[in-house]
Amino acid sequence: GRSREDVTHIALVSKGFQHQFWQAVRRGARAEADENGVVLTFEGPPAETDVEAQITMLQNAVTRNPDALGLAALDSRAAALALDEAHSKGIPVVAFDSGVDSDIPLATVATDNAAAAKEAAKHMCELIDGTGQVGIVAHDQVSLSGTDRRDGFLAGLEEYGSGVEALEVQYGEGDQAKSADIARSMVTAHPDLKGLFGTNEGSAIGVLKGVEESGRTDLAVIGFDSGRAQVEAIRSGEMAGAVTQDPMQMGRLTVRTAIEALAGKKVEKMIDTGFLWYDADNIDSDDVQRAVYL
Amino acid sequence: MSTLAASPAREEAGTGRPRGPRRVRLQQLLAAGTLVLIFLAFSIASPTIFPTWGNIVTILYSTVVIGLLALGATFVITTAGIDLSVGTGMALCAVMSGMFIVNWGIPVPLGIVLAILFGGLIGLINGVSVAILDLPPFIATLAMMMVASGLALVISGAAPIYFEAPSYMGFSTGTIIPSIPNAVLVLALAAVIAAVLMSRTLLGRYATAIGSNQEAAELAGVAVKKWLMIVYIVGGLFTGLAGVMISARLGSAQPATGMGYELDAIAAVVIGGTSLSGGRGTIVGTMIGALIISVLTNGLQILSIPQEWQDVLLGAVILVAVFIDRLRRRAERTA
Amino acid sequence: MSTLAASPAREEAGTGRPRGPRRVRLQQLLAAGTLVLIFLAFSIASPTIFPTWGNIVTILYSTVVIGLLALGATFVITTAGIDLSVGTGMALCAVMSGMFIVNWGIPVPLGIVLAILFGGLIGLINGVSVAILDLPPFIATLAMMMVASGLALVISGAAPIYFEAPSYMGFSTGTIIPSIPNAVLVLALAAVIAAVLMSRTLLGRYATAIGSNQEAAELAGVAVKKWLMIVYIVGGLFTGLAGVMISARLGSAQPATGMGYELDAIAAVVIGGTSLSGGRGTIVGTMIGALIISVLTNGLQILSIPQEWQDVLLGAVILVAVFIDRLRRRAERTA
Amino acid sequence: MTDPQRASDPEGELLLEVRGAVKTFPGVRALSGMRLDLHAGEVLALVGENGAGKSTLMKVLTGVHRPDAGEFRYLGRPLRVSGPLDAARQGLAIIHQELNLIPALTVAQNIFLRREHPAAGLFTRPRDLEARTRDLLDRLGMDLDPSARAEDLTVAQQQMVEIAKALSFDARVLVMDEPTAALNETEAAALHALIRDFVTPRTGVVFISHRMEELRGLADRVQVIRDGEYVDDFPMAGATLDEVVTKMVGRPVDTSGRAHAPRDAPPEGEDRPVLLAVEHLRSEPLVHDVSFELREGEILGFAGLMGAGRTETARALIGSLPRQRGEVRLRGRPVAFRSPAQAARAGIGYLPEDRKRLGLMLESSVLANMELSALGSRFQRAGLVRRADARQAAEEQASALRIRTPHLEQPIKNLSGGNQQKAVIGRWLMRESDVLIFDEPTRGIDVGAKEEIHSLLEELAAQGRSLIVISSELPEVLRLAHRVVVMAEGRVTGVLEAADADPESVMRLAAVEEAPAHPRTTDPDPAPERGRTDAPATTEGHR
Ligand SMILES: Nc1ncnc2c1ncn2[C@@H]1O[C@H](COP(=O)(O)OP(=O)(O)OP(=O)(O)O)[C@@H](O)[C@H]1O
Ligand SMILES: Nc1ncnc2c1ncn2[C@@H]1O[C@H](COP(=O)(O)OP(=O)(O)OP(=O)(O)O)[C@@H](O)[C@H]1O
Ligand SMILES: [Mg+2]
Ligand SMILES: [Mg+2]
Repeated sequence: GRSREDVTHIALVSKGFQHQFWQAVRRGARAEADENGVVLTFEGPPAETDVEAQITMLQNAVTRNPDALGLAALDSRAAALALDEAHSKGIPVVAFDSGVDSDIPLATVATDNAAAAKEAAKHMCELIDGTGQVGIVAHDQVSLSGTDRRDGFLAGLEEYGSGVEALEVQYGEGDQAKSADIARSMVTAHPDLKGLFGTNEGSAIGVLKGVEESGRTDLAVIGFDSGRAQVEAIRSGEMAGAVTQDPMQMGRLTVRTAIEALAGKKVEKMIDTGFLWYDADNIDSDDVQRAVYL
Repeated sequence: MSTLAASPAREEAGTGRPRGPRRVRLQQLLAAGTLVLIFLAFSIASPTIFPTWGNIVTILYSTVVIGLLALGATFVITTAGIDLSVGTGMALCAVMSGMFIVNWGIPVPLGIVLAILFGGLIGLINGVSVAILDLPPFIATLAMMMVASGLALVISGAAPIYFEAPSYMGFSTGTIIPSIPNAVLVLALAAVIAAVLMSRTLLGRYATAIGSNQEAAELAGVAVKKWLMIVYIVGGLFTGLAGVMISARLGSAQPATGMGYELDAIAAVVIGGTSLSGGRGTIVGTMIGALIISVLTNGLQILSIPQEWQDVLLGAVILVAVFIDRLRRRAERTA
Repeated sequence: MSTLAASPAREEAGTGRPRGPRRVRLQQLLAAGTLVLIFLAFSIASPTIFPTWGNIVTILYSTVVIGLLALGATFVITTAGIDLSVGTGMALCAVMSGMFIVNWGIPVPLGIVLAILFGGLIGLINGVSVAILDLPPFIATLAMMMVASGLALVISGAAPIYFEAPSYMGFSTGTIIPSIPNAVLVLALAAVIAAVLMSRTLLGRYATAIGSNQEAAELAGVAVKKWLMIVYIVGGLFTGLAGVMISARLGSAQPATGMGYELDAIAAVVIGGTSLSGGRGTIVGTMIGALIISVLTNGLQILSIPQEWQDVLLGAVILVAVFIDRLRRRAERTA
Repeated sequence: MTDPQRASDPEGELLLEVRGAVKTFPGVRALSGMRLDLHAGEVLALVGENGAGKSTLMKVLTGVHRPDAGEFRYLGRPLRVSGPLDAARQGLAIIHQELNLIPALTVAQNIFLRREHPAAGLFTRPRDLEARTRDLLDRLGMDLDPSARAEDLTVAQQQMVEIAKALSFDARVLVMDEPTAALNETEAAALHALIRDFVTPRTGVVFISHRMEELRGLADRVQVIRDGEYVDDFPMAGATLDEVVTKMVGRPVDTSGRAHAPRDAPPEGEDRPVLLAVEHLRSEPLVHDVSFELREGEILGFAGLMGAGRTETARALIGSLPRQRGEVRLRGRPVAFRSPAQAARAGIGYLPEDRKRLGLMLESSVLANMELSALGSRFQRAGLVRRADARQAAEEQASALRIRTPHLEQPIKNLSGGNQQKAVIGRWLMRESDVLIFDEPTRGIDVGAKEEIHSLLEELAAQGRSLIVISSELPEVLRLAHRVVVMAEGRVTGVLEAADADPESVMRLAAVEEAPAHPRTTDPDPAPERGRTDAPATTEGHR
């Protein structure tokens, strides 16, 4: 391909591609890359369950001999081989989104999904003052982001809402229409449902639609991630609030860390991009505005 | 009908004439029977919630998109073809609808029409691949499936397109008839049109003929290429409409959705009794098939069955449904 | 019969003699040509990286799973059937392998065998649905696809099962022959076995007969039901092996993977020149088809084409590849 | 008899004995109390109208269908067969009316399907199979290639493979269901020779055919059945054609049509305007250079040996086969059809020769099959199908052609071969067209019906329609045609006015490099016997 000598190439292999969260990561990374005149490639499997697809992408990325590599591993174990190869080729590796249990990555730019979801649970319990049924529409049943957020939220309910009963968790593949149908069914099936939680943007919007269509206005709806629809829903009060991570920041920091590593600078082992709760009150604050993507 | 009278078949001949049409009606009645059965089962399992009007509307509403895709697929499958591009094609049409209405500011009604026509364009390309280039429908539409999902991302910049005009959302969520979302009316109307096309027009006849023996149809003077193209275009138009309906429901065009919808649509068609080997298509059946799927999905969710078991049960029930359908047909053949 | 000898039609048949076999060989040669063409194109586009041995191994490695699934699918498709359950079925077999080896502590070799046999069991159920219950393969295996994906989650508790024994991973990543992963050898071996089964055994011949004209086969005394079952079982065994290989590669059984693999596998088979309408199956072609897909995927990623464009190009190239294949075959027919 | 040393021997061992056979299908009573005797050493001709139950009887005998009732004895013992293969293994081999080869398999693989002698019960042994096939084919004097795929063979060759397969079992009884329907005179003659070789004092043959001429040369005894019931059986020797046909149809039928061919009054051809002119048509591989003219109200016959390219000529003409060269003028205007649809719109219809493969939509109803061609032109308004009209017209056509079916919704696959053929003919008669090309229009059609169709074709011509009749049955061509185009090897070798057309002249033109094959076709009294004796005569030439 291109002349490789002069330009620096950084390859990011992400957990996903099409979902808005990953697009936001991509935007942040691209911005940082452009500012530093770095050539960036960003790839991710169609679904967060396509572990093999990701390994193949990772393998191909390594084969391209980038100057640095960023990886959001769907499964650390599966990535091990390719990581070893990258290591032996002397390609610095930065892990992002979630840790890779391996000592090859120089740094990990991540956020704690479980803690974020727990935060959401805390607000949920406040909203429904600690009692009643809560439904969860998760985006994935197996992948880390899916399970961490689900379990974090459940743990949160345990902790903050003694009287809260969580319904059987349902999964909508992050597909808005499917999630909407699920939410509708939940609302119908449980007349005295108090609140609903969607574990990523697609699920959250789906829940929102489902509730809207079911005509209920008294439900506490909490989302995850951002995106225009959620932000607007929060402004209009249809959605009580949501936790968002800072995907663009995550992208930026991943690239920045890689560049620093290439420059031989000392990099922190653990960089937490954090998360924050936002609702109608704080939505216009700067740090929220910086965090949310539209 | 002198010989008919004279033939050894005389005994039957009398009852014979009206039998054909009636047989078909009977069969669809029975297919509906399977649906009713499932419905009753859930009603017993959850008497207070499942059979309520509200939930029935939920079910109908959740049938719209798959239903529309299945309607289009019925024509294609009747010609012994298949269209795997309906899922991502739908997403692409939704995105185009967004481009037309949001980005280019084309008035909503026109934008909708254009989006539907764009679906027809996708169908046209499929039609050319199949009819002119003589490619196997499976592979031709599989390729289109990939191309469409890619283009949806490219055109939308991999970001959802949000619709502003309430009238657009109203096209799906509004209620011209109280308590019945327009989307359901759209589906009903589309089904009626499809039924007429299938059973009352040349399109349906020729699609069936092509499906049961393409060479024979050709030699009998049917313009096979032309009609194959038309069939795929019609399929594409339904895809386009589905794209409009789903984006109208969500208030945004989601470039990344659609994958997997094609299998549900085809499943609906087959459960409805249309044969994948062609020559036999029923619109009523397709609608019943689509309803069977969404009733099952909804019912299992209402009973809050764990997700993983839902898939298992869904699969099992579909098997049983189709098996019963088979038994019934065999019974008819030997009755 | 001297008249037959004298008639031009006879001459036609005369040339027919070497034609059958030779035609197939020629075609595969040319199909391989398409592959070589694509390979060369990428080699020119990326001379320093793409054609390196390392990358070629990468390509072969990434072909293993789809290749194995495609091999099994070839038999099913040759009978004019289809198997949509290979993707999630593979995941289920991977999970079972994990259950056997990790949870129940069955020794690795035995565990692997059991996992493969479990694939056979899945195939058996498909076979029963298709051969005995006489259900359309598409719907029968679609149902199985759902059931399998559900069961994989149920059995694994919706969590990956991690393998400890290095010997298990070694089954895929090890290198008995230096710098060639065992997985690739496994695929090669499987391909050889499949080729023998297809062209040198009754299985292949009867599968072809059934796919070519099931009624005639039945009249000729072929035990259609029995052989259909065997075909689906064989397909299932390959699915099981694929499940073992993918979990060995990943070091874990991922219960939620697999969806979508079936389409890639079928695409590989069809690109290879096996007809979805049955009666015509080529193992060599299938392997070439699988390679075409993985070379394309790899090449596009090596050239770091933006991902949204990769789908578009992949779809387009597949169309072209199949189209060329068509042209060639038509050319042969009239030559 | 053509073969004096083999006298018919009704006293030979009783091979087959059927009494009171009953078989009913939904809506149809195919067999009611049928009986049949077959003695060793004889060829029994089984004749009856289309739908009389001939094929059903044979299918019941060979285990394709289960009989509802009846006593079946084979070699004196009660007959028990689980299916065709089992029957064949017991020495009861059948060649079905519809070819049942597997297109994708080779000749060898087809013949020995299920008898592969696999190694270790699984592995095929191609070389061994080839060898066995060669032996068989040599023994039968068939010049076929063991490793040619069935789909690459012509109908006639496919027929030969079926026969080879049947004979490959050491059969005591050989049943042939209209084996000559797809053959022309020469091939039929060759087949007759095979049968004669097959028949010994321990074997017998049941031969089903609608070609009465060939029976005289071949059969020792005729059994007539009607409406699934036994009518009569008698030695072939004394019987006259009219007797047989009258018994078949159950009413006197005038078969004089075939008695005095060629037709005495060929319409004064010259001054009739030329409707369709074809010049130097070329469509590889089978059509090299074909030119002819079709006049208004004329029946133009096409004669030729198998693979002469008549079918391909027709199909190139209507645009269903690619044509490399040549001009076609319709009413003087040049036309180049790229599809049969265009030809149909221009008023040219084509009835294919291969009913099952190219004619029928087997799964569909009789109605759907009949209305298809006329839908677009007659039975639609603004794309909407006028179903009542279509059904009405179809029913009229069906009764006009005396199609035997309980009702028009019956799946056409359930009709007898002949009735299927009538339905496909009806398809084109329902549509207005000036030029009709009939390829083997009476293939597998009973004498009565054949008679009807012949007069029907003449009627059409009289109404001013122009017909092309491709037929491998010389008598048919000679009877119908005003002029006969003779083809060989994809070329027109001659055009004969009806007056000058007789078997000898046609055969001479048809069998180019095959001259020695027909020295003795000059037979004693041409006029009345020509049609009948033609087949055996050519055979004599061969032996
Ligand atoms: N599978 C079937 N289902 C229903 N009816 C059938 C079936 N097979 C045959 N028939 C009916 O049984 C009757 C006898 O059919 P059969 O094929 O035996 O006639 P045939 O004497 O062979 O006629 P032909 O000379 O045209 O071949 C016909 O009326 C036909 O429609
Ligand atoms: N079922 C078939 N499959 C393939 N080819 C066929 C078939 N039927 C007819 N043909 C074509 O027609 C030619 C002869 O067909 P057939 O056996 O009917 O003899 P024919 O009709 O007398 O020949 P022709 O019509 O070409 O003079 C064959 O050489 C073949 O090319
Ligand atoms: Mg018959
Ligand atoms: Mg012909």
